[in-house]
Amino acid sequence: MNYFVIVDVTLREGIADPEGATIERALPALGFTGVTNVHAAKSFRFEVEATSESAALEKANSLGERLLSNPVIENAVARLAPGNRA
Amino acid sequence: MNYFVIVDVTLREGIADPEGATIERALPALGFTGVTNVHAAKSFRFEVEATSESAALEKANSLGERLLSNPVIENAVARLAPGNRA
Amino acid sequence: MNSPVEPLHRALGLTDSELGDIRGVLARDPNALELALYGVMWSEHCSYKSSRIHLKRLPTKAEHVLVGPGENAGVIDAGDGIAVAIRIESHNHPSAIEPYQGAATGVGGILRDVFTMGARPLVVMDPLFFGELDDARQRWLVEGVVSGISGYGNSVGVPTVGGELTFDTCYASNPLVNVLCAGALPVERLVLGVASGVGNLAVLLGSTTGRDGIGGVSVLASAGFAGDDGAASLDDAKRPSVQVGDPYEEKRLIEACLELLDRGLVVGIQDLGGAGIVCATSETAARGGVGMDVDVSAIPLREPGMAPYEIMTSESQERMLAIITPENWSAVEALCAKWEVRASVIGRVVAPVVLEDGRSVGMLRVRDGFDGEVLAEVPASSLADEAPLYDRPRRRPEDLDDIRDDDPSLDEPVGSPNDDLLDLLIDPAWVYRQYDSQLFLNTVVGPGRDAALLRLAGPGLPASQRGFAISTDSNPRWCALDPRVGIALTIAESVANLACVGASAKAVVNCLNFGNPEHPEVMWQLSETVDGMSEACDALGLPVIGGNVSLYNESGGNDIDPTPVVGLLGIVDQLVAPPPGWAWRDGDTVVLVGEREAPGERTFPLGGSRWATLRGRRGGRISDFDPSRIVPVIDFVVGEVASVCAARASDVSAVHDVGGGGLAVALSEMAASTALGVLIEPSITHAELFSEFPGRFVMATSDFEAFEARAGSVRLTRLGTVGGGRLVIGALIDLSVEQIVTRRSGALEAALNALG
Amino acid sequence: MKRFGVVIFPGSNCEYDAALGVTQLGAEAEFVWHSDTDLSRFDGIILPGGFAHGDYLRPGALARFSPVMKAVAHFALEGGPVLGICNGFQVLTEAGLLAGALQKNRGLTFLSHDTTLIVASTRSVLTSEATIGQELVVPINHFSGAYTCDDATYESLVANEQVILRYRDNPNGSRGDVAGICNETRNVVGLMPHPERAMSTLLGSADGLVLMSSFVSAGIAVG
Ligand SMILES: Nc1ncnc2c1ncn2[C@@H]1O[C@H](COP(=O)(O)OP(=O)(O)O)[C@@H](O)[C@H]1O
Ligand SMILES: [Mg+2]
Repeated sequence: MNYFVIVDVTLREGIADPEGATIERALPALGFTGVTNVHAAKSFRFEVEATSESAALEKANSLGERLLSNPVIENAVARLAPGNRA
Repeated sequence: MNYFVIVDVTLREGIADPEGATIERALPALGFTGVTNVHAAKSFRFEVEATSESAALEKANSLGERLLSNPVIENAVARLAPGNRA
Repeated sequence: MNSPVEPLHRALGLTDSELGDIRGVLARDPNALELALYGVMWSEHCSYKSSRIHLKRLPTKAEHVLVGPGENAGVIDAGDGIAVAIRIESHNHPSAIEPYQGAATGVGGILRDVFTMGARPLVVMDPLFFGELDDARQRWLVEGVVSGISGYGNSVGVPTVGGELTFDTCYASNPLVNVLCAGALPVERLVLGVASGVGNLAVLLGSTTGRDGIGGVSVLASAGFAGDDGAASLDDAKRPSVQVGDPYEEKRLIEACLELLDRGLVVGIQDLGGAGIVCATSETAARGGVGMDVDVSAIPLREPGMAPYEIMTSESQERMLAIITPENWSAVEALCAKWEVRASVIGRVVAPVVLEDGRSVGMLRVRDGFDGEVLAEVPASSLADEAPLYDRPRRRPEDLDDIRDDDPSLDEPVGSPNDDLLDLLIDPAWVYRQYDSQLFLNTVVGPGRDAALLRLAGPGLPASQRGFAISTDSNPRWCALDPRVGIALTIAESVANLACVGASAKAVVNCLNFGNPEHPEVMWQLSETVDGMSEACDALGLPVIGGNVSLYNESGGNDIDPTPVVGLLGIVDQLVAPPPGWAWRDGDTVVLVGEREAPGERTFPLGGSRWATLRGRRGGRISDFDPSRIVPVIDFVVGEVASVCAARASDVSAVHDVGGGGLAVALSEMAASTALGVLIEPSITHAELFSEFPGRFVMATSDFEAFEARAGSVRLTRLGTVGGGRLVIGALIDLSVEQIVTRRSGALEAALNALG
Repeated sequence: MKRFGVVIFPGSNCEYDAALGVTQLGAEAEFVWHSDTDLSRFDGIILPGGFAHGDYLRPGALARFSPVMKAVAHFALEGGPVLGICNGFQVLTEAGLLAGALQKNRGLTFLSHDTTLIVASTRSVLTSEATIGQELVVPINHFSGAYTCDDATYESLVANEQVILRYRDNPNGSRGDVAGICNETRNVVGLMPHPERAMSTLLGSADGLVLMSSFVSAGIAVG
């Protein structure tokens, strides 16, 4: 069966996030106040063939760790797509 | 009050996604089979000051459309961070 | 919307009379698919229907021209068995909608034009035009466009070595993004986009075909923006036309195509640009006088459920069409597999059909399966070459005389010339720092100087000591006041730019960016421009070997100023040492080379100058074009600089042409590049400080007597001696070099970071 | 004559430049397609600049899985000199042959300009002929060149003299101004600047010669 999963790749604690910082700096000029702590992240959405939800998540987590993230600076966590749809 | 929100920026339907396609093409060689329909997306996580959840989401959605995405090729949708935490 | 249903042909951008022409060609009513094919192929963008009768007047011949206009790129013989291909194109409207992708796909498109000819793309240049930066949307456009060019060009691996950067309110709703590419090839590898050999196969290489860019040429490129805020309020219906570029696919496509050509595996090759498959198949068939059967079901799709008209007209990027013999198919397939490039047989070359009247006509047939149903059948040449040509009404703008009479040349200087000069200084480094300008180890002079200069070398080329130089130039301020003389002066300035790096000009390509051709004033500007370009090219002995026309650059009914952009290609015979550059040395004599005064009514015209425009004075007169005064000066400068490039001993330490901003800006730029100032001795008037007209150079020499002796009858004016930390010009200018450097290097970033 | 392998991944684009850098110094250069697995004929390996696999996902992330990378790892383990320039440096960090990671530049733009490098250690195959403190003008051309690593890694790099080149004026936000590093055995080196683009005064600078020449001299066959 096919499961739709999402792997979120975020920067590890303590690793600089120039993209988030740049956006945060630009906000006041664009009239956005009260927005802080901005972090940029990536996510990957795909369909995975597996026999169960947990097998699908396991496969996605392994893909996340081995390929989709660089463990030196990033964390990867898989979740099922809401409603199991793309 | 501060809410933790996530804005997911995905490519619109029908817009080419060379990154997703390239990753998908590479997978079999890495030993990952049964993974299809790969799409790359971005997400932005931040804290927003607002009087209610819905006001926070509205603010985040507006930021998503005006700054974090180009609506011509991308969709931006805000959601509350799980557990309302960063 | 509930307006009465629009007839299909009009929805496709065809007029009622064009529908009549199509009926005449086919001797029947076209079906919907056929109409769609004509809709894109007869669009202004593809057919040049408003401009073609004018473009015919351009001089295109010279002994060294191997391929002139009409092919994907112009090609000249550069010597030593090496040919250089060059082309320039616009990607204006797509960039207004999605600046990153619009600019990126502009780069991708122009590269394909060049490697289609068998040339390896070696350089890109990017003339850019935006509104003033005091507006957030303009800054978004600039950042998007520049990062799009950077993102695509760097990744695909072609250095971007120069361009132009113009800010003017007339582009606020309609920015211009032009992209030039030049490449080189061994002369014998030259190939043309021709289909021949009945039974040969048409192979589609590269990306899958999706719905992106459908109708791009007819919907986006061949109509203006209706709202006066340009693309900002563009209706959603036009938006699916945005294409996304994939430089990685393009890089593999370049390598695969060049290897196919090297190994002699293709008969002809053609890029897919505007109007996609229909354009490539009908053009190659028309050039070869043959027919072509295209199987829509054989085209690899990215999305399910695409209709034949979508497949035939999609502008999905990174695709090429190769014509090959059936025997070579397996070799082609294997080569493409190595580069991970998709290859599919989508068409067959077929014999022309002989009509009752004895004429033979190559038909483009769209079929569902090679032996399946014929979905469309039209003469290939009727699509490619036989769009109706329009001689649209032309009218000289009625207010032009009044505008010209409002001449700032005679204005009393107001305020402080020091401040004016500082306001004119801008270093585009923020732009070109984002471009890899050095790839292939050829770049001797990169962006930021008068012209780019490169070694004529590259993978697969015969050895040579030659160099090639490129300059892109435009001056919409001049052209608004007098399009005919304005473009002639622009070309002269471009030749002067090449001279600064020791190159003699060999060929011109142009991109004619104009407003709505249905406005008679715009057609007058276009026609005048073509005449001015012809006059200048004749006088300077330059062939025009290619170009592109971009019309409908308007929004809310307002046309942009006429913006013809030229790209000039020059050759240096021996390039073994770098040219002098701008860095003069302490104690050198600074000389103005060339006539001090402009020919014509005004000695020091300020009409169309950057100084006047900055003060909101947009009227006035520009200099006359007098090649007899310019040519000897340029010849002298080319000789002096080429001698340095050949590593011969020389007393010349610096050279720079007097361009935008006039003499004051030229001197400031030179001072900034060495941190050494100069005290200018002759008395210089306010108008002479800022007046702009070509044919003048600032040079520095360590031996003025020797320099003077070589100059012969070329007029020299001793300006002063290099030294100290200030630029002082009479009572008008007194600035520290430090101040000049700071203002110049920070101007663009300061404007881009401006709040609001 | 020494022979160097220049690895080409699809999307590499500085392979000719790297090869010219080697041949200019009298050695031979041969292109190695990324699917090759035998590097035994070479005295050294260069991973050139460019955008392997389009830099999609992350620079170097897909390239490190190419078959040739197993052979590169083996070559390195046997003591063979391996040089990663720009994208090649990114590939080596992704492959775990060098420590740390390269992030997007601080200013979030591609940067293409000359930088001044300061030689921080001469104990590497890239810097053996230079002198400590020597200043070299070498261009950078990258988007993701900000060197990053955790504190422990950084401290051990410094303690072991594995930081070989630093920027004088940090252009991209690299930790500790790091421009280039080597592995513990000093035969694998990576740097973001392009020494092969600084080997001729005609093109602006010849300061990269000392680096490329160190590397070429270090070449040894790894049987
Ligand atoms: N968009 C751009 N991209 C790359 N280089 C640019 C761009 N705009 C300007 N430059 C470079 O900056 C320098 C100055 O440009 P310009 O003012 O047009 O010079 P000139 O007046 O001599 O023609 C040139 O070397 C040009 O190539
Ligand atoms: Mg110019």
